[in-house]
Amino acid sequence: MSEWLENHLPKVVLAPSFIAVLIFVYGFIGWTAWVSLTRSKLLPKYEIKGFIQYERLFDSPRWDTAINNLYIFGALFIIIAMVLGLLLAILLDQKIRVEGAIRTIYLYPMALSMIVTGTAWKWILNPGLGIESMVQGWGFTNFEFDWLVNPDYAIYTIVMAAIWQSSGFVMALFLAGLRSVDGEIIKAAQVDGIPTWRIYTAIIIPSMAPIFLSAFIVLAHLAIKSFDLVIALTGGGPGYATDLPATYMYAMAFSRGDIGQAASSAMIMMLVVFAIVVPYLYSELRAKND
Amino acid sequence: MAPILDINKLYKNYGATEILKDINISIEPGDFLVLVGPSGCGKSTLLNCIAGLEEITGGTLSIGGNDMTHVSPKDRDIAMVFQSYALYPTMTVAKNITFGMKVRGVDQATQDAKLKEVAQLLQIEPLLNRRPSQLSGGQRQRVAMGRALVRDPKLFLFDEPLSNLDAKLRVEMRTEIKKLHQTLDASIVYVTHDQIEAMTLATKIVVLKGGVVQQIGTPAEIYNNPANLFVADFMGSPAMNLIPAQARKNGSGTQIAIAREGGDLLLTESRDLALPQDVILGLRPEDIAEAGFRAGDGVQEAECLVDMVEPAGADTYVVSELGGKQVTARLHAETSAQAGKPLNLAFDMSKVSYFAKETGERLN
Amino acid sequence: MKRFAFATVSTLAVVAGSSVLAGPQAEVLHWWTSGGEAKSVAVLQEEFAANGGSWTDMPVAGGGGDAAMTALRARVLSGNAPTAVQLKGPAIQEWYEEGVLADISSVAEAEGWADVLPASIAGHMKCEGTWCAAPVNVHRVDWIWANADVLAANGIEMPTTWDEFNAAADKLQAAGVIPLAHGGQAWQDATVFETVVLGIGGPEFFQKALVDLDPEALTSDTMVQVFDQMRTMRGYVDENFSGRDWNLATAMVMNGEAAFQIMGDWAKGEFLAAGKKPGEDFLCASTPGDGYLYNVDSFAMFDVDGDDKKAGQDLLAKLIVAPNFQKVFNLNKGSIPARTDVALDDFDICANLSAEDMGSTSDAGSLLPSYAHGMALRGSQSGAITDVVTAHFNSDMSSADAVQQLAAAVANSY
Amino acid sequence: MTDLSMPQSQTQTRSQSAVGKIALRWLLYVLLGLFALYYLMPLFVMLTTSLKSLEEIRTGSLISLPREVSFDAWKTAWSGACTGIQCEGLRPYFWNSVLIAVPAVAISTLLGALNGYVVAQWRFKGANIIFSLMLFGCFIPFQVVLLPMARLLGMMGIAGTIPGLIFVHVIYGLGFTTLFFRNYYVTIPSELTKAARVDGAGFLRIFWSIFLPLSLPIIVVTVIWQFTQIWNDFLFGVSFSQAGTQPVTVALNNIVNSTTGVKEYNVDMAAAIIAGLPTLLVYVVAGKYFIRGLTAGSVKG
Repeated sequence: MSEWLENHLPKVVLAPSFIAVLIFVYGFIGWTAWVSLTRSKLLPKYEIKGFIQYERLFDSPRWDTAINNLYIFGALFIIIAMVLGLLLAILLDQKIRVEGAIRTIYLYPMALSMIVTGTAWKWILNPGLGIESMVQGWGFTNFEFDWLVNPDYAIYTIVMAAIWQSSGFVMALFLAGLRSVDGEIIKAAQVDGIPTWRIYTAIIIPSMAPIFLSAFIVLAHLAIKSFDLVIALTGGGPGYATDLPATYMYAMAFSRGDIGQAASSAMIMMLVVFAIVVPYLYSELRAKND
Repeated sequence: MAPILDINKLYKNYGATEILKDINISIEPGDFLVLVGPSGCGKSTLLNCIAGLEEITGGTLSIGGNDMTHVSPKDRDIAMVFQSYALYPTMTVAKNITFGMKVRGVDQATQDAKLKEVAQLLQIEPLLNRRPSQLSGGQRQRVAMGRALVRDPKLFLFDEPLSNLDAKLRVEMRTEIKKLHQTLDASIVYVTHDQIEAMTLATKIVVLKGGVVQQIGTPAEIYNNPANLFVADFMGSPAMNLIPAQARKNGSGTQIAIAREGGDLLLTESRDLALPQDVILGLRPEDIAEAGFRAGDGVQEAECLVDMVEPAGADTYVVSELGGKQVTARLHAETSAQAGKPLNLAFDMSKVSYFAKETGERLN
Repeated sequence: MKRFAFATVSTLAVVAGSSVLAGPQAEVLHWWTSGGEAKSVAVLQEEFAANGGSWTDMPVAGGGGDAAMTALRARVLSGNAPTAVQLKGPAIQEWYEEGVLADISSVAEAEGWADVLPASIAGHMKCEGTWCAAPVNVHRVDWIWANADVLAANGIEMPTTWDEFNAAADKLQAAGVIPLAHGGQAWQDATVFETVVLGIGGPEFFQKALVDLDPEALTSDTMVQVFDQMRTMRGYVDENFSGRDWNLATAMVMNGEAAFQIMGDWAKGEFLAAGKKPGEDFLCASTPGDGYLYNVDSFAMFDVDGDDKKAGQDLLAKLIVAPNFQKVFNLNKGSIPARTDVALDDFDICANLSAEDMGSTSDAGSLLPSYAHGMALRGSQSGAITDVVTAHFNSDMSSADAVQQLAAAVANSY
Repeated sequence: MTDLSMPQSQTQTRSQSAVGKIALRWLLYVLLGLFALYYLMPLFVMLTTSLKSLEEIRTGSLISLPREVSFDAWKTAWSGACTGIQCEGLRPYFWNSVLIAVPAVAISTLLGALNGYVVAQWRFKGANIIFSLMLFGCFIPFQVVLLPMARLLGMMGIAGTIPGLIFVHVIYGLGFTTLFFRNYYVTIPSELTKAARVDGAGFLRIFWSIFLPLSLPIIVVTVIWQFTQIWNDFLFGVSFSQAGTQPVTVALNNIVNSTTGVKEYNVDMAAAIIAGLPTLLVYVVAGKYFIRGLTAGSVKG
C-alpha cells in the first residue's frame, strides 16, 4: 500500500488540481457552449434551440463595435506596450544610478486595479477637469483633449490607460531578458567596434525572442480579458463606443438578462483566446520537451 | 558467492521505442563493471534502471541476491554519483553528505562519525561548512563521492562522474577512484563514454550500442578479442586498423591479400581458420612494427609506402594506405621512416582478428 | 481533505452567523446608495428594527443596478438568495418564471393591498395571480427640473413644448449657461429619449413604439422627429457629460452651472437633501407633452429557508406597503406613495403635482410604464433600444439610420 | 613628432566623445524622468486630491499641491464613508480582503509549487498534456465562469462565504502558479531528484528539503502575482460575496458610486489609495525580487 502510494504520489498530488481544472475550466466552457445553443434569458435553461444566439450576435451592431474595438485596442495596446516596455528596459539597462526607484515607479501601476486608478484616470482625461482644462488654464485656450468623451477617440483613452498599467510589467520582463543575455557576446561585439544601437538591434533583441513571445501572450490575454478598465473609465461609453467583448458579454448576462446571447459571445471570445494560446502552448511544450 | 548484481533479460521501452534490448549482465562482489558506449547507446538508462530511477519494461534485476525489479531506489542499498554531481545547492557539504543518513533516521553520533571518516578519506575536511557553489569542480566531485561513500552500500553507481572535469583533474580522479575501489573492495557499476577510462578502471567491461550488449569481458578480452567491428573500432586509441582483405585457402594456411597501389600485399595466416573469401582484417597499431623490431611465430614482413609520419614522443605513428584504408603502425621513436619513402613493416599475424564483411562479427 | 476543510470552515461561519437571534431576519440587496436613496433605505431599516427584525444591508452600487444584478444572479444560482431584493417591472415576472420568488399573498390579502394600490401598479406586483412583490413608491420619470434663479435671470418660463425648450436652451447657451445637465450613461440617454418620445409622439405612440414594439411605429416619421430632437438636445449638453452620474448632473442644476435636467423625481431627493426648496430654489414640471411615465420601485421576496427569514419577508412586505413607511420613505426619496390612501399634506408641490397627474392620466389612459427604467419591457428588448439610442446620441448617426437600426435591434432582441 | 601628435588627437576626439556622452547621459535621464512622470501622474493626482479639502478641489488645479494638508478624507474613507446605509468606511471590508487574500495566496502558491514540481521533475505519461490543459485555464475570461461557479459554490455550501471566495481564487490561480513553478523547476537538473531518491528521500521529502529551499525567487514572484490578482479582484468579489463578506474592491466601488449630493472626491481618492495600499506596498518592497525572480523562472521559456 505505501509502496503504491510512494510510486503514485506525484499523480495523487497533481490529481486534485487537475480535476478542479477539468471541472472549473473545461466543464464550464462546455456548460457555456451548451447554454449558447439555448434561449436562456434571466437564468440558464438547457433546452437546445440551435444557433440562433450566434445569428443574433452577428446581427448586432454593438457586437461589431465590440469586436472592432478589440482589434484596435488589442493591436495598439500590444504593440505600444511592447515597444515602450522594450525602450524603457533598454534605457534602464544603461547602468542608471537610481534604477531601483525608477523601476518601481514604472512597475507600480501593475499593482493597482483599475477599480482603484480608474477615478483618477477619468479625472485626468475629463476635458472639464483634467489635462485639457489644465493646459487651457496655462493660456493655451485652443488646446483640445476630449478623447474620453469623443466616441471616435474614446477607445484610445482606454489604450492609454491600459498601456500605463501594463507597460511597466513588460519592461520588467524585457529587463530581465536583457540581464540574462550572455555578457561575452556583447563584449565581443564591442571589441569588434559595433555601435551600441547595432548591438541591441542585431544581437540582443533577436536573442530575446522567447521573451517577446511571453510578453505577447501576457498582453494578448490582458487585452482579451480587459474589463475593469473599461467599466472604470468609460462604462463602455460614450454610447457603446468603447464596448469590448468582455463588457458586451457582461452586459448581456447581467444587465440584459440575455444569458444565451452572453454565452454565445463568450464562446467567440474563447475561440479568439484559443487561436492565440494554443500555438503558444504548443511551442512552449515542444521546446521544453527536449 | 551470489552475484552482487544480476540482470536478466532486461528490456526498456519509451512508448514504442526500444531503448534497451535483452540485457544480461552479472557481476561478482568487488567487481568494477564499466558500461561503455557512444552517446545514446542506452548506458545511462541502464544505470538508471539498476538504480531504480527508471521502471524497467521487462526482465528481472537483483542486487545482492535479492530481487529488486520493482523496488524503489531507496530500498536497493545503492549509492550513486552523477555527472553533474547533483549536490543539493542549499545545503552545506556536511549536510549534503549526511542527508541520506538523516532521511534514513541514522542517529546523530553515527552520522558524525561517518562524516568524519569519509571526509578524511577524501580529504575534504576543510570544506565541510561550505556550500556547493563555493567549491571547485574537483571539490564538488569529491563531495559527490563522499555522499555515496558514507552510505556504505552494496553497490556503487557512477554516471560519467569525470566528464565535467578538465583533462588533468580527470586523470587524477580516475586514479583516486581506482584506489578507492581497491581499498574499499566495493562493487561498482560505472558509466562512461571514454574507452580509456573503461580500460583503466574496469575489471569487467560491457560495451553497449543501440541498446544492445556488444561484448562483455575483461579489459584484455575486449581489447584483444573484440567481438565485432564496432567493439574493435570503439575500444583502443589509436583505433584498431580494420582492413578489407581477400582470404584464399592455400595448402596448410590461408593467404590474405590486401589490395593496394602497385600490387596486393600478401600475408599468410597460418592458424587453422575457416574464413570466407571477403573478410575484414583487424590489427592494432602496436602489432605492426618496423621490420627487425618484432620477432615471433606469426610475424611477417612486407614493404609499404609511408604516407605520413607522426612522432608522438614515446612512439612514432606511421600511416600507410592499405586496402583503401589509412593503416596506422606504432613504431619506436627512433625510426627512420620518412613520408613518401617505402619502409619494411612487420605484421604480427598471431594477433590478427578477422571479421565478417557482411555482419561485422568476429570470425576467429 | 480540502473539501472537508472548507466545509468545516463554512459550517462554522454559518453557525456564527445564525447564532445571533431568531427574530425576523432580512438580508436586503439594493443599489440605493446615493444620498436621498440611502436615507430612504435607512427609514425602512429603522422601522424593521423597531418591529424586532434584524436587517442585514447588502448594497451593491454601480451601473444602475448592473453590479447588484450580477450579485443577485450568482446568489440565486448558488441557492443562497438574499431575502429581499430591489427589483421592478417585468423583471419581477421574469424572476418569477424562473421559480425563485416567494409568494407573499397572505400578507397582501391581510393588509388589503388590492384596495389601496392603483390597478396598473398592482399589476406589476402580481405573478400569475399571486402577489410576489411589494411596491415602495411611484416615481415619475418625465420630469424636467430647473434652477429657478437661472431661469429668472434669463427671463425664461418652464417650457411646455419641445420648441419652447429649444428656444429657451438657445437663449441660455448664448448667456453662457449649460442648458441641459446630463450624464452620458446609457440609461440617462434613454430617460431623455423616452420623454421626447412621449412629448413628440403622444401617449398612444409611446404605447405602440416602446411598449408594444410595433415595427411601424418604430420606423415612423414621428420616430425620425424624435431622433432629430435628440440630436438638437445633444447640442445643449456640456462636453464633459460622458459617464457622469445623474446626481452630479443634478448638482450642476443646483449650483446654477446648468439650467435644466430631465430626470425622474429621485432627482428631487438630491435637491431636498441639499436643503433646496421646491418652487423657490428649483422648479419642477412634467416634460413637454401629455402623459405620465411611471417607475415603481419594489422589493421582491426570494425563496429562502428558515422561519426567521420567512418572518422577515412577511414583516418587510407588511412594513413596505404600510401607510407610515410609504409616507416617510417617499418624503425622503422624492417619489409619491404607491398606495392612494396616504395623505399628501406633508408632501411638496412637485409630489402633489405628480399625484394629481397620476390620477388624471390614469383616467385618460396615458399612465404609461417607463421603458428606460425597466417598467415596460424585458431586459433584452429595452437594452436593444437603449443601445441604438445611446449610439445615436453619442455619434453623428443620422435620424433615418437610427430609426432603421432601432427596428433591426428590436427584431434581433427576441 | 608623430609620437606626440597621435595621442593628442586621440585625447581630443576622446574629450569630444566624452561631451557627447555626457549629453546623451542627460538625455537619458530626462527621458527616464519624463516617463516616470507619466507613470506617477495618476498616483500623484490621487494622493494630492485625497489631501485637499473639497473646496480646494473645486477651485484648484488638478496637479496643484494641496494648500492645506488634511487627513480628514483618509479618516472618513477608512472608517466613516457610507455605502448604502452603513457608514463604516473601508475598514471591515479591508479585513475581509485580508482574510480572503492571505489564505488564497498561500494555498494557491503551495499547490502551484507542488504541481510545478510534479510536472517538471516527476514526468509521467500525459503530464505535459495535463500541464497544458491547466495552463489554458489561465486564459479563460472570468465572466464565463460566474454563473456555473455560483451554482457549484451553492452545491458545496460555501456560497457567499469567505472560504467560497478563497476557493474560487485558488482554482483560477492554479494555472499561473503552476506555470511559474514549473518553468522554474524545469531549469533544475533532474539529477538532483535522482540523487535524493537514491539517498532514500521520498517525493515529499525531496520537495520539502531540496526544492522548497531553492524556490525563494519564484515564490516571491508567485506571491506577488497572486496577491495582486486576488486583492484587486472585483468580479468574483461582487458575485460570490454576501453582506459581511464583501472584499475591499466592492466596498470601494460602493463608496465611489455613493454620493450625498456633493461628490467627495477627496474621500473617493483616499479610499482608492487605501484599497490599493497593500499591493502597492508589496510591489515597492518586493519589486526587486520580482524582477530577479522573473529572470530566474518564467522568462526563460
